[in-house]
Amino acid sequence: MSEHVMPGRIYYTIWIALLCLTVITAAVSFVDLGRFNTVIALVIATVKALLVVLFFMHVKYTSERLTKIVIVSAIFWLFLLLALSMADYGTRHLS
Amino acid sequence: MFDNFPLWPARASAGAGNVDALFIFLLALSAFMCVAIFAMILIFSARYRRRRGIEAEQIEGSTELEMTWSIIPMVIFMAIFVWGAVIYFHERTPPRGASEVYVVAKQWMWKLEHQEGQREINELHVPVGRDVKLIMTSQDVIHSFFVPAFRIKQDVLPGRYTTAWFRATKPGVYHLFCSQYCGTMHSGMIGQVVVMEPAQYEAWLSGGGTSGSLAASGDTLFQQLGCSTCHRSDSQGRGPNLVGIFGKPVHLEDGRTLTVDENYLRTCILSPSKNIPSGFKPIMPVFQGLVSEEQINALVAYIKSLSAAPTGAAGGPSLAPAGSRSQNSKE
Amino acid sequence: MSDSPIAIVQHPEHLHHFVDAEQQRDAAQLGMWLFLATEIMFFGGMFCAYLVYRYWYYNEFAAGSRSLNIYLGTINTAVLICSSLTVALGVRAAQMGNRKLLVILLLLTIVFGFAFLGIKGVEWYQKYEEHHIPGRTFNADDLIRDYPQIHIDPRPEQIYFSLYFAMTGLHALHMIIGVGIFIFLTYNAWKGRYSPKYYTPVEIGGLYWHFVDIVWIYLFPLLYLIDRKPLR
Amino acid sequence: MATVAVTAERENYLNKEYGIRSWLLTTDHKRIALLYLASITFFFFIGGFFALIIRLELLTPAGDLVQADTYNKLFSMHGQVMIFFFLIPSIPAVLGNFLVPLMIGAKDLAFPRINLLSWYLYIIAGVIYLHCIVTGGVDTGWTFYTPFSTAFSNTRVIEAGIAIFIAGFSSILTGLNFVVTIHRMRAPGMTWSRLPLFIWAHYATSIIQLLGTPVLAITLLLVVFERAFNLGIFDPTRGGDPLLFQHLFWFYSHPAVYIMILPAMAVESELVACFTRKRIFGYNFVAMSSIAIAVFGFLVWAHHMFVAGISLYSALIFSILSYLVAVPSAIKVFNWTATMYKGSISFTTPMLYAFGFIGLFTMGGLTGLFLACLGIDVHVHDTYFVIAHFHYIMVGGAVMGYLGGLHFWWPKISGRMYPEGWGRLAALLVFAGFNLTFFPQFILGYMGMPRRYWQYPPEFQVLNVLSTAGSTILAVGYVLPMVYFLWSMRYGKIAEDNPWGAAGLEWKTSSPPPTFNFDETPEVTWEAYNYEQIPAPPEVNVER
Repeated sequence: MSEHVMPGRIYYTIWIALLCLTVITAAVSFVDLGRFNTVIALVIATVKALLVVLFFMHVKYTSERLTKIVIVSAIFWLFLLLALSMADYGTRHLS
Repeated sequence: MFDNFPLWPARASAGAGNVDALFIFLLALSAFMCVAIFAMILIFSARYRRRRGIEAEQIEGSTELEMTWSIIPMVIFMAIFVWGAVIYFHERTPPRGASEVYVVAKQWMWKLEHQEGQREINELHVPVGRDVKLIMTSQDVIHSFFVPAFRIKQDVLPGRYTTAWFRATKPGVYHLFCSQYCGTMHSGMIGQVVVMEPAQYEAWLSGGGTSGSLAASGDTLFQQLGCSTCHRSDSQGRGPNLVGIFGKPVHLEDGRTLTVDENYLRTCILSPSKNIPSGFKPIMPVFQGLVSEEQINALVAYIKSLSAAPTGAAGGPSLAPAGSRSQNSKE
Repeated sequence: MSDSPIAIVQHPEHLHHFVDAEQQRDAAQLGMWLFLATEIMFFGGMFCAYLVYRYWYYNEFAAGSRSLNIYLGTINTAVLICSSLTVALGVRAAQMGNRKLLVILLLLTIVFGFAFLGIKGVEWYQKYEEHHIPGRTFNADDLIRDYPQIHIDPRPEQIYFSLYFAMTGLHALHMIIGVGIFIFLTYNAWKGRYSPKYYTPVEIGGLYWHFVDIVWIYLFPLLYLIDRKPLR
Repeated sequence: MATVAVTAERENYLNKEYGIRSWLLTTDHKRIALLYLASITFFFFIGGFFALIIRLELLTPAGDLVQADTYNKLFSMHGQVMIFFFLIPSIPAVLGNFLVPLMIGAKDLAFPRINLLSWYLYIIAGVIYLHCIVTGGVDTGWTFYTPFSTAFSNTRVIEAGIAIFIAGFSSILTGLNFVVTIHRMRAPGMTWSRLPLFIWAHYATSIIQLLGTPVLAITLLLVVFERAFNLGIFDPTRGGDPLLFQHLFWFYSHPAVYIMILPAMAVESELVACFTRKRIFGYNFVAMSSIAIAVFGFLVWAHHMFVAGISLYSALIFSILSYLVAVPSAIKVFNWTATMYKGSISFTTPMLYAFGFIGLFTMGGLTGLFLACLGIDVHVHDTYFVIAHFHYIMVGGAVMGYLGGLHFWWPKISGRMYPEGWGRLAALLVFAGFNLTFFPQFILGYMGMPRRYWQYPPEFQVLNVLSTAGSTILAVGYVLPMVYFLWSMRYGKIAEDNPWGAAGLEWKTSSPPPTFNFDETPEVTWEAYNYEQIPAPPEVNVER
């Protein structure tokens, strides 16, 4: 339940933050940081996703644990798919 | 039992016995479990069938029992896993010095080429007691090379090599099945493996007229395609010197290190940009579509022959010095 | 995707099989979150393919990524973020019972949605003109010419563009469905069917929209920003 | 006709409304369950018909009954129909739909309209698939392996793929409805530890449906895109990896086996408890093993790919993980057996199916150990050994559970008893026919007969003849229940509210239940399977 009405200010703050992060991630990609280009791009994307989930989707203010469990398990399952597939692709050249 | 009603497949390779032993162990284990469970059910059914005036006794459960029948099976499973893994590891690791047969599968036919140059269709002749490594690829869909008598099976994929190996132990004629569904005549893609005594095999080898060994035709192709203009056997070429590279690690431009195997060579011919050895420019043309699967096999066989030990003996990585190409092109 | 939008329009209180309105609202929310979980796995299949091929064909992915229009991509990201803001503010307006504001915000969201799809269409058209659509007409010669430093094999280059079209295409399909849902919500909001006591459809419709936004938040760096650093 | 009640029948979900509209627009979970029952029975017999032609073709080594292409289509469509249009919806969409709200004391599922939508999606998928069958069919095998399905097959792959894609969404919506219902709609006092094991297993099933099915959906969609729009994601001529398709496909399709077997285990727990008149031995372990199967089931998919060309190391990982999932299955079998100890066992038709289930599932499970074992799998993979193994699980397990459950709850569903004598006969026929059909296939498999073979070497003939003979018995065993169930709807004895003296909320309402299930919302104050508090019916063992 999120009956709680949040002040509009929070939404605008998050919005500004998301726009800034978008510009930053696009700009940083032009700088040669080696492997860290990918890392930074993904970290920024995750921060943005978290902001949306926590504030726009109200997960931060929900008292419902189940919602969080659903989100975490979905991400965990995605991780299983990626990790166990890469267990094959990452070791093929060894055998 | 009867000739037309066999219940156990022929056992004709060195590895088949190991598989059978594990299979029999699992059969015994399963039979024991089935008998135990079925006996319990029958005994309980008879002993505790519904009778007037006798109520069921409510039992909550027992953590000790649950633990027992979780942990004991788990331990047995781990033992089976290790046993199975050892066999699998053995099956997937061809011994050094095995003689090589290149297999090209297509709808619905097996094309096989010995390293000595003999070509066969839907038939594979091998001598007893020799390690044979199969280097397989497909021209179209996925097939699977399955010889029940040898207990080996390996899917044959388009676009890359897969390998399998066996050592036949008993002369005879055995089925070669395609066991991965591949279209209309999947069930017609049956060949045979003919296992012969070494003397007969030598006779068979010398019988068929061939145009020289696979590596030799690879050599010819290597010149025709102009590979030799860049891949020279000194260090002056624009491409890497291919002598002695097979089985060795190669450092790539992007920092990776790979081992040169059949798939690496295949990829380098067809799609050179994927792996660029460090110190070289990505200038090699793409050969995808310009060479047939058989020609790729010949080229790979030729490049491998550049790394063979001078005596042709099995075992030990080759330490052949650069420039020993001519004497090695034929093994 | 929940049936409650329709259901509750007709029964303002709650449906007979629920004990009370709160149980109904909780059920609808949980239902939408579970649906989003399946959506994660739906896109997850493509992310898995992406991961494998990016690992195999980094050069081709890098070149393909460079050929995308980063300005349009960034603008589109911003458009979606703005639409997420209007959705979030819309839910707030519904919570506060401000019907007029709610309708305006929902309409704005729809406008942003169409803007995104329009820009996406322009990008696809550019790809079409460049012969970057996988298939017989595919041609990567321009990439080979433009980026001589990256050694490109034209065949796996098609895999990058196959993934690009599959991922952005299915994302756009989700956007279209989202716009449809929001037109429906706007109509009902205009009719005054939502109140501070009852605005579940706006809320779960919003959850869906935010999710589609998040997918894009990942697609943007994964498709557009693979390799933008200056070529040596 | 003497059995027809003279007094006015009580109003229930069946006689509340009449007419086609009242069925096609219903949102009553019980009526939707019956809609599903009718539709999956239809597909079951289509799939069964394909199976019989397959078996007849295999009577002789030569391919002489049908053409090779026809044969390939037959086994492909047999698999796709049976899996996606019968087994996946079988127990969840029929028995689960009917019973989940009843068992937890709810008036309906959380989203009745979505429930109806899910049936319509199933029907749309079914119609598309039927169209595909009639206009030429599909010959990719049920597995759609690339590049055969994307670039080589000349059959209606796109249509079949879209049909299964839509059927997948039907399955997702059913699972979503169950999870929300179980979380949000339980009657007062119905705590998680008081839930029947049926509910636990359906909860676990729903998790798989929710998290696995979308991966199949996207995979098939990519195959469709590849055929229709020339995308090249799995295309080896463009550098794509055919094994990637297999990874994605089995990520769903291995857990899908648990979508089929977990609900059968759900039924099994109810049957064993009722006909031994006992609380299930080790309730917590049986409940948790369902969840464990659902989770571990996702970690083992590449054991379908040990010879496909995956890396040696990932094969080792997937093999060891495969044994993990065997443990909770073993726990269940042991607990059911232990429940019989000091019980009061009666041998009604549902219990006969329950016995059959334990026996066949045990054999199917044990042969699963062979296949998880790397060294053995190389030899038996893609042979009839695999065919026999998964039929023992899916037919011996899932279908036995389905039929057992259908007999058990038939009085509740229809308000009539089925004829017990015929029921037992059918159960025995199914068991005998099944074993005769599929046991020889284990031997065939180890002998080396590959699956999907239209013609085969003559030394395999004797075993194939045995198998075909068994399949005819099996067919009779399957037709019988359909006949006497239909018969009983009109002529069967009127069922009491609780003919078996069973525990569970569904037996506390009338047979058939009223539209809103309970006259007043029940308040649960007892644990599941409180058989010590319920008197055994005196007549349960007597045939009439």
